[in-house]
Amino acid sequence: MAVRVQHDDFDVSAETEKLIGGRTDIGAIVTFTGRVRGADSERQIEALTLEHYPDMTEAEMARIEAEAHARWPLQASLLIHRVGELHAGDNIVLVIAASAHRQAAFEAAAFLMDYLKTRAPFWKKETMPSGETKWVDARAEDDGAADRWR
Amino acid sequence: MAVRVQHDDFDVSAETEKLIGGRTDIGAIVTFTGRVRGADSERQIEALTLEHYPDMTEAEMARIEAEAHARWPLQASLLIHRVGELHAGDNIVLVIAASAHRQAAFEAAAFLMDYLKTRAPFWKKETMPSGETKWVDARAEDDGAADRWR
Amino acid sequence: MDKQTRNVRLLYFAWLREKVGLASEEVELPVGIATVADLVDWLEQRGPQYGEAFARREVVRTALDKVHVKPSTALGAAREIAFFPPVTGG
Amino acid sequence: MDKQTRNVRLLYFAWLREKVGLASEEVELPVGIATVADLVDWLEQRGPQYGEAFARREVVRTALDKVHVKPSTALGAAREIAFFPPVTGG
Repeated sequence: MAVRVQHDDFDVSAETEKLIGGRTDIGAIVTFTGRVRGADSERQIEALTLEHYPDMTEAEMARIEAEAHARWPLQASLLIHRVGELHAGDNIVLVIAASAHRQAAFEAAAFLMDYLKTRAPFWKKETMPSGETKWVDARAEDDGAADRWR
Repeated sequence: MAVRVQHDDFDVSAETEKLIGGRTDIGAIVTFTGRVRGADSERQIEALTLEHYPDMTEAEMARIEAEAHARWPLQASLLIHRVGELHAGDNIVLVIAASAHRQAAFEAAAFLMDYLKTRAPFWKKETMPSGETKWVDARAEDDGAADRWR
Repeated sequence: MDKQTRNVRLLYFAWLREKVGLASEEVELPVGIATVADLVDWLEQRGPQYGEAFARREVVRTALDKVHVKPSTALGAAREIAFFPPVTGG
Repeated sequence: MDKQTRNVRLLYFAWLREKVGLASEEVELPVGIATVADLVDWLEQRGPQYGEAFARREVVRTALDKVHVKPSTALGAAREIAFFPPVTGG
């Protein structure tokens, strides 16, 4: 079990290896990587800046992770969230859930993301090509996704 | 979209990069890695040998992948299945599902695994420390998991 | 048209291969074999190894030209007919 | 015991920080402020920037000593009280 908040990028294979390399009790590893999407027909974006509440982010991520371990038989897990200025195509978040069987790993990874999205104190600000900035609105769908685990 | 059957190992980060490196239309990447579990209180195992039906495996994996793309808005996907003799801790299977948003990526990855497990013509044989071999029985749970997508 | 005999390739995998003692064989399909189930009935007459391979017939899976089918499926013009246990990959 | 005033640290994040114009401040909590909602009522009296920050009060989230709480939660002995918009990480 581990949580990290960092500006630096991460590598999925390297993090997986550090987390569970050499173990033979794991049959299923699910990873989720969230990335910054670039401009599309719905929005312009030059940069995405992630603000957070230092210390509370780690504390809340650890609570979310502990909740996942209480609900599913997980052998290992990892949550990494980046902060600072990011750009299109950059990684934002990594969740790894490892278990003996795949159902627990899939469900725990989805749960971790749903809870991260609705409980961990991070806020996204988009910078437009014009230099104008805009705080990203929370999505009602994310609350709905988190509610299904209650 | 790509499917591969190979004896060689794979690297999750390298495969992800090859699949979607440089793209900025992807917000969510889910990977599933299946590994050989070692001996535990329930079973002894020295090696796991994967037999398959050449040509049909690729054809069936491509059909399963096409079905996932018909059901979810996927930007990219990859299925790799290893064959031959493997040992505890070795990778067996990799599924990658990439989409704009996480729900499609999570659901598609789970679907791909459920269908791979119940439709792709691979068979596992366990070799015990004694040298004795045993074909692995299909699990009723896997049929149940696949049935939920009907 | 169905009155002609024809050759098909049969494949066996995993424990079916071990029980039959063959990975594949070419057989001349007799007249009157319409479905997968008919073919299995006929194979069982060919020797005890087939009887043993198909003893738990309900678990044996079949593919015609690399596509999953049911026991009731007509063989049609299939050239390659594969028998195997429930799959256990992934 | 609750008759004494005490100092607490207030934190503001994202657009709440921008509207209040401060990332954090130490305030002397007056007697009679029992809950998060009481504190917000009192803050709104302190200037138009607070009024604007808490105008859509139903969307503002609060944490006491780094734990999510509701508006009805008692402040208790909390030393650090943070206000922020709904989170948008992940």
